[in-house]
Amino acid sequence: MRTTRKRILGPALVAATLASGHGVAAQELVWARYGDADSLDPHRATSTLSMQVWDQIYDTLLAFDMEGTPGPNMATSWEVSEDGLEYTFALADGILCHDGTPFDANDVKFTIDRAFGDNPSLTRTSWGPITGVEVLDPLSVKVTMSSKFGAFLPFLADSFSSMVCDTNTADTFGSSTAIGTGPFSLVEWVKGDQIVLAKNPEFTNLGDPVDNPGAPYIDTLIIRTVPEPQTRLAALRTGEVHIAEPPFDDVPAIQQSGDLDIIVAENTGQDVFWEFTVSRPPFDDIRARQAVAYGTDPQMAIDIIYSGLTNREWCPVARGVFGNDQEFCEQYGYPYDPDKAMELLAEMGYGPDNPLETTMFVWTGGNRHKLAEIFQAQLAQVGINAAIEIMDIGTMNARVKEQNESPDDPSPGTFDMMTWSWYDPDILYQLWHSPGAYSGFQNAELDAMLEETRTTIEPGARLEKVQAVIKYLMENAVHVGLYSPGWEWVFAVRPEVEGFKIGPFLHPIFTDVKIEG
Amino acid sequence: MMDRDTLLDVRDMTVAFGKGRNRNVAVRGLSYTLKKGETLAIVGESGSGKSVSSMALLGLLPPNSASIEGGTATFHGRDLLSLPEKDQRSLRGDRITMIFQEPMTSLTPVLRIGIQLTEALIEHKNMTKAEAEARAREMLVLVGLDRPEHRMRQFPHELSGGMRQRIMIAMAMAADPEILIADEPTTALDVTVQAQILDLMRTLKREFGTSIILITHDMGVVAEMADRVVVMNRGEKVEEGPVAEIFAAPRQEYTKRLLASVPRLGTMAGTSAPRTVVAEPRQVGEVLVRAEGLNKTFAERSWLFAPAKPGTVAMKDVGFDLRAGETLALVGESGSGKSTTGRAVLRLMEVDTGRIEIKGTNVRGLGVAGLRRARRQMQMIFQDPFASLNPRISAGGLVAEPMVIHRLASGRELEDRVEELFLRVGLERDHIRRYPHEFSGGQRQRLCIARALGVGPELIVADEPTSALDVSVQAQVLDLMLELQQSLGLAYLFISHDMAVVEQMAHRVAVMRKGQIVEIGARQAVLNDPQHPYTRALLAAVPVPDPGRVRGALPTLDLATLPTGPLAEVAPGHMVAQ
Amino acid sequence: MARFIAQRLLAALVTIWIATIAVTLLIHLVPGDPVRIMYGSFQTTPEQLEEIRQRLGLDQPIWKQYLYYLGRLAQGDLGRSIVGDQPVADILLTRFPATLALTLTSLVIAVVVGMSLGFLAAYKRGTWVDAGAMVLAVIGVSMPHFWLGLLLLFLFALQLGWLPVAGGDWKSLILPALTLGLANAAVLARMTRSAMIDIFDQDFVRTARAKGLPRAVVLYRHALRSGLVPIVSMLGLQFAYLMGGAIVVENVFAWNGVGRLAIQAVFARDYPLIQGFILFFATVVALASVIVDVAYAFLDPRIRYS
Amino acid sequence: MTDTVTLAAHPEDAASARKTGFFRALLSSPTGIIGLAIVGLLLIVALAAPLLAPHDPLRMAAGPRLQPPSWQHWMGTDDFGRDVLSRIIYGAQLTLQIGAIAVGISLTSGLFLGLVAGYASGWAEKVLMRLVDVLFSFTEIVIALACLAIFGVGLTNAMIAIGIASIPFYARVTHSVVLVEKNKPYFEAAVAAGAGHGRLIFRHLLPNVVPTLIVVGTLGVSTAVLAAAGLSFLGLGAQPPQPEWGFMLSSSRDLISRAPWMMIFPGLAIAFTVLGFNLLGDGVREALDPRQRQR
Repeated sequence: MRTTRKRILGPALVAATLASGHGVAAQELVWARYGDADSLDPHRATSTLSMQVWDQIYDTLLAFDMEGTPGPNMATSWEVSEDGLEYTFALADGILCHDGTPFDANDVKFTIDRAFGDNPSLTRTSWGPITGVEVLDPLSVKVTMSSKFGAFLPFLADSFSSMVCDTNTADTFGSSTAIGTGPFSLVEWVKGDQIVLAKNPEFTNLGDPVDNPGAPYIDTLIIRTVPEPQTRLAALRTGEVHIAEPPFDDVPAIQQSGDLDIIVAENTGQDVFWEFTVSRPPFDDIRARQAVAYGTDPQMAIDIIYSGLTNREWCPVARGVFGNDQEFCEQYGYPYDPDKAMELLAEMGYGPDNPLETTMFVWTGGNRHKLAEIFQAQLAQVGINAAIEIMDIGTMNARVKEQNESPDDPSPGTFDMMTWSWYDPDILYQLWHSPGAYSGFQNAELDAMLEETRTTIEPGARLEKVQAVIKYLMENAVHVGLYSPGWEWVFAVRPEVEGFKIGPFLHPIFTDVKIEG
Repeated sequence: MMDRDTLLDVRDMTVAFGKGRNRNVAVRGLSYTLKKGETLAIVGESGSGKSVSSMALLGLLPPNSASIEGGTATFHGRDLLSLPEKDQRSLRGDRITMIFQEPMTSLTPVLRIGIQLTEALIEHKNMTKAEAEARAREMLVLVGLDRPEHRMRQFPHELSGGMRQRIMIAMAMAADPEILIADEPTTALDVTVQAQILDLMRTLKREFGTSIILITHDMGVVAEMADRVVVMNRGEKVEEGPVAEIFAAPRQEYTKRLLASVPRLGTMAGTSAPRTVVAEPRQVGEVLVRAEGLNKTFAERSWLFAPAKPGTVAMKDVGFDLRAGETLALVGESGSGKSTTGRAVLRLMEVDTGRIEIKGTNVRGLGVAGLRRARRQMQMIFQDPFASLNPRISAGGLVAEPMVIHRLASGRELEDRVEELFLRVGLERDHIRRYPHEFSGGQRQRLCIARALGVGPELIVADEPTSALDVSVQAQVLDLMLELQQSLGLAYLFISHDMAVVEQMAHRVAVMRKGQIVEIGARQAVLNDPQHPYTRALLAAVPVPDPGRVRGALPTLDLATLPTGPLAEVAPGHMVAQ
Repeated sequence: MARFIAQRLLAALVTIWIATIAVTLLIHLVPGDPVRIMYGSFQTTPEQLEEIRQRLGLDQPIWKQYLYYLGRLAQGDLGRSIVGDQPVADILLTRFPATLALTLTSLVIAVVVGMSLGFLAAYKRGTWVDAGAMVLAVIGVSMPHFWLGLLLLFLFALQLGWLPVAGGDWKSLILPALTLGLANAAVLARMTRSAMIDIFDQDFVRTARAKGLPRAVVLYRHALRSGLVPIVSMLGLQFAYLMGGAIVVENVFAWNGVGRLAIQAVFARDYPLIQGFILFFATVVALASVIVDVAYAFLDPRIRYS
Repeated sequence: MTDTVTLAAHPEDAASARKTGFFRALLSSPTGIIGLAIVGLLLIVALAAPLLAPHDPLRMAAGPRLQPPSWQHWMGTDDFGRDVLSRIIYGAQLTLQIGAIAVGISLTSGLFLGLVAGYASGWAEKVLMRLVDVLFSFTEIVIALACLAIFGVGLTNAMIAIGIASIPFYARVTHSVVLVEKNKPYFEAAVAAGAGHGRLIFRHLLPNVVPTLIVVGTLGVSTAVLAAAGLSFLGLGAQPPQPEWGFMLSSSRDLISRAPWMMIFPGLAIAFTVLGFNLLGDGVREALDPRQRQR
């Protein structure tokens, strides 16, 4: 398959290319993805597609190393008060925003205040119980909490906490303007089509786990939307695109031929799991939940659909996240056992003539609907008739919550293949502590256990608390791990591209990238 | 052998539609000749093949369905029927031209008159645009249109039917053709316009010396126009001869019957009553219908930002009486308001003001139930008998329906009544189960009459009941209507544009013009001694099927002095607008 | 004529006005609390939901909401999308040129192919040319857009590699435009044939033939020019169908227009975007029909000179 | 989406068709015969699906995955190893269901609206038809999208949405036929005979409107099938594992170069079905109105 295509460059892009190229052949890297970012405003979106763009435009106070431990970045050091309620950060000197203004404590305050402002910020609760931000001097800032929050520091290394410069006051912020301190600055965003980024010559790498200490080597980064996997592959082969997610079915062939490099991200923090409407039958009964868990075989499903590019995940938190321990989790897990599933269903009065009727929610993309079809067929064999409803992730979140909040609905309760990506076991608190992200399973006992995972800061002690929660969730079949990682984690890269790296929690890093030849 | 004077010699022409099993011969072995300067009329009833034969001459038959199966048509030594399309085309519109029945649809709506008048001249006569336009203007004046410059720039929809037919004639005559084929050129026109157009054709024929093939069903037009006549029936020539001979001494049975059924204005001038068809006709009785001061204006749909336009006046202070057993004929040209009046009497349409009494009851004041009861006494028959019969109901069902609606009979009794009615109007018992499409035109109108009779009405409004029928059928239906009136004492409000028919049917006549009754009175008085100029013009325009009659000059209507005021009595019972 | 245009414009305005009402009602027809459905994803607190409810005016009586909506509309504000929180009007306007390019190219293909085929069939009525053209047309009418698209994609992009699979430049416009254009050409061919057969049966065509005019003059000056009147009047509707068809075709070819946006919005239950799309679509279609009506009026002297 | 060639059947000719036998007229035209044959075949396939299908349409690994057409699997297997032929056979059931439900909804509602508007006349008619016109100009797919945005996605909802979306079309057709019939003299003749509302509507108007609507409804099935397949293709209609043809097409997209048979056969099935109903509709129209035959 050959495709030839020339793009007409937008004037802005031409200008940017000329300015940075100085007559030398400007290096342009094209990265194709199946979808576009929702917003360039880090408080207005939660999708991985958006996050990966923020990573390029903005920088964070802290940064993860390859193991996922937060370390200094734009904040060179920090102090935590005795009671754990006050954090004071010292900022690196000389950082410039893309518009040339210096980055200082006011920008930090601006960012955090904005996350807590009037407009619905999608990240507000993730910041923790922040009560105030105080600018002590241009290079130091103090954040005050109402209670202890163990996940605050990792959060500051995640792109959800991207630092937004305080000059971003225009209406167009997030759609056609975005000023940060990251390695690339925004040139143009043609929505649904492409985002054009130019290298930030002033960039200094303070904490990212790459070798290049300064500005990126490439001049332009184009992040293009190409929804069809086959098209992305075709474009990769012709060289129009340098990096893209390949069709899963074609990965073995690509690996065999070796004409493209396949990079599989690790430590993505992504977790795909079963979750149930526990407020009404049938999943108010633990046996029904366990039947689903015993009745499905994730290993077989991911082997067929993802050709071994992902792993069976036993834990409710993903590999690479604090508290993940496959052995520990497996002892409370649910291996594929259709007989056991049928037994449990029989106890509940279901049988071949009286199958359990329910609906499985799945979110679009990443071949998850195919996975769901396999699960659906497996469940049908044990006597569970699960209709599939495919929907957008935002819709699914809302629908799951709605389901949990309608205990009187006469239709059978649903279950869903839920997905979350988080860098800390604090996700369990957010999901299952009352009121909970989905108003799902919750009780006082679990609440108390979750409370302790937040307030216990010392790692050894915290691990104990976290694993106690994991055991509880698994024994009650509330949060049943399926596989990890789960979306946008496979990259096919053209051979001439060097230095492409994916940091922990799926942060692609382009500062080290060079295009050979 | 061809006569020196013979311009066109048609021999054994056979035209068929369709092929194989569906083959349907429209013209069978037709032969005739056309001499220089003569007018040959081809007459016949619908389906006689008269139009098809002349279309075949010009190669205008629908190419995929019709085919000329045999015969020749020799014109200047060449056979028109076998001429290649290209040569045929060069004759068409130049040496042989044609005008059609429907002036309203025969001009291309999107092109200006000027283009349509000149294009044939430019094509055939090698004229320049300017020459052709000059010629066209000249022709427009010749056919009696004013402001030729302006007309050239107009579009067809801006002209009336009569004007369009003049344009068509101008178009046909501009090339100074040897033969003009006129296919029912005046059928769609009002009688006064018809008279003018016929006049025009006679004048032009004299001036240009053109031979005319006139295709018509109207014996009156034949008598006025033709030198010779070819009578056709069912695709074949029945008889041919000079016009005087055909009218005076028809040889064939068919021709005789045809001529016998043509109503002739003036034949009843001597009697006051309609033709008597029963031994003891019922006499005219008490006043049944009284209409007073009926007014109706059809509003133009007004548009939001534009001032409302004055509407079309359909009835202006219309009033009359109709007695039991009497026929009042409403005559007038299209748009005169005669149909509106008929429908208003039955309250099929609401009038703006006025009073309609039937046997003393004010019909306008009746509620829904009262109106339905009242409709037992008054029934209507329509112009198009086919369209007025619901195609999905059997003949029996249709005749029974009014009786069912008014709960007059049911079950066995109903069936008997239906059968009785079928026989009464001259239909047969086994027609009851059939559907409307299985009947002929005349039978359908009988069916309509039977349907109306079922409820025992006292009044029947008959709106042009025979104008869609061939003359021979028309005569039968009129006979039936007369017979029913004279034996049952029905009152007829008889709406017609045909003065000759009216003369046969009516006791009294009301002449309508632009929504107004301009003259009303006893039939003899109005027809024999018309007082209103419009009535006179109307009567003078009627073509008379008598080739011997010398037509006088057409009276011109002076619209400025035309009396349009209220009616005044000029003689007992004879009222005329002042 | 001016009155005619004013009349058509007013009709278009009525359409748009009714669309605004329909669009305001839409969100209230959705079972459940609209705000919760729209913003009920993770990390939105009940207070935030209340804020949004107030911001969107959803706590007001419905007639007030409608007036509020109209007020914002007058300022060109169609609200903000839920996904990405961006102005709906901006999103639609950036995406619309792609859809317009697709629709207009398809229209040209449909008109050229469809009208020639229909005209030819009508002219050669009853012959094998007619039969062949109509068999083609009925097959064309029966082919699902998206399948035709996939077939073209498979053949020209994947097997032969002549054309790109997707993208934003003119070459990648060919396949989607061909898909949409051919499918509608079939419909147009049938309509044109039927309209032209009516015209060929008209008395004035017989008049023109009786005048001995060359066949070409009869066909083009008399028949086709008159036939264009009813055909053009059908083009307005055709444009609407093309716009509708574009929704599907854009998704087949990942063409970055409003149609693909609309489907994404339905999946994401992005109601402000869905509302904006419907209103926008109705407006475009209504304005297109005004343009078509004016063209129609120019062709038909009965309207032009009244 | 919809073919707007002359739809009005002419009752007088319809009646003549009755004389010669409607079915004889239908069977005398090639369109009618082919249409009837396709639709008949479809009905048989749908009804006898359990007997005809060689495999369980939902059973995964009925054969190897992505196997090209072979003697075991005439139309190959899909990416779950399901037998494509069996899925297509069962899909016929869904397709006919879609046609029946969608057309049922739009036909009854459209008939009612059009009849009421056409019979009532006056301002009620104006308002009603203006509204119908406006909805009509929204186009069916947008109305269907709006409905789905309200009800949520799914095949049943898609059928209902398509049904609702087509109501304006059916209402318009009914209205225009009613207007034509109402202005025919037979209607006035019935009024003159004293017929009441019920008789006028049900005995006179309805029988003369129905033939046209039979034609429109038959053609409408093809429109509905296309629309539903389109929505399923977009993921808004059928959900897995329903063997709906449009949905099968959409799941073939990622595999179009590796398994083109997954794309070709469902598409053929849709085109064939739609063709069948189109031809049947044309045939019925011709049979009801012989004048159309020359067209």
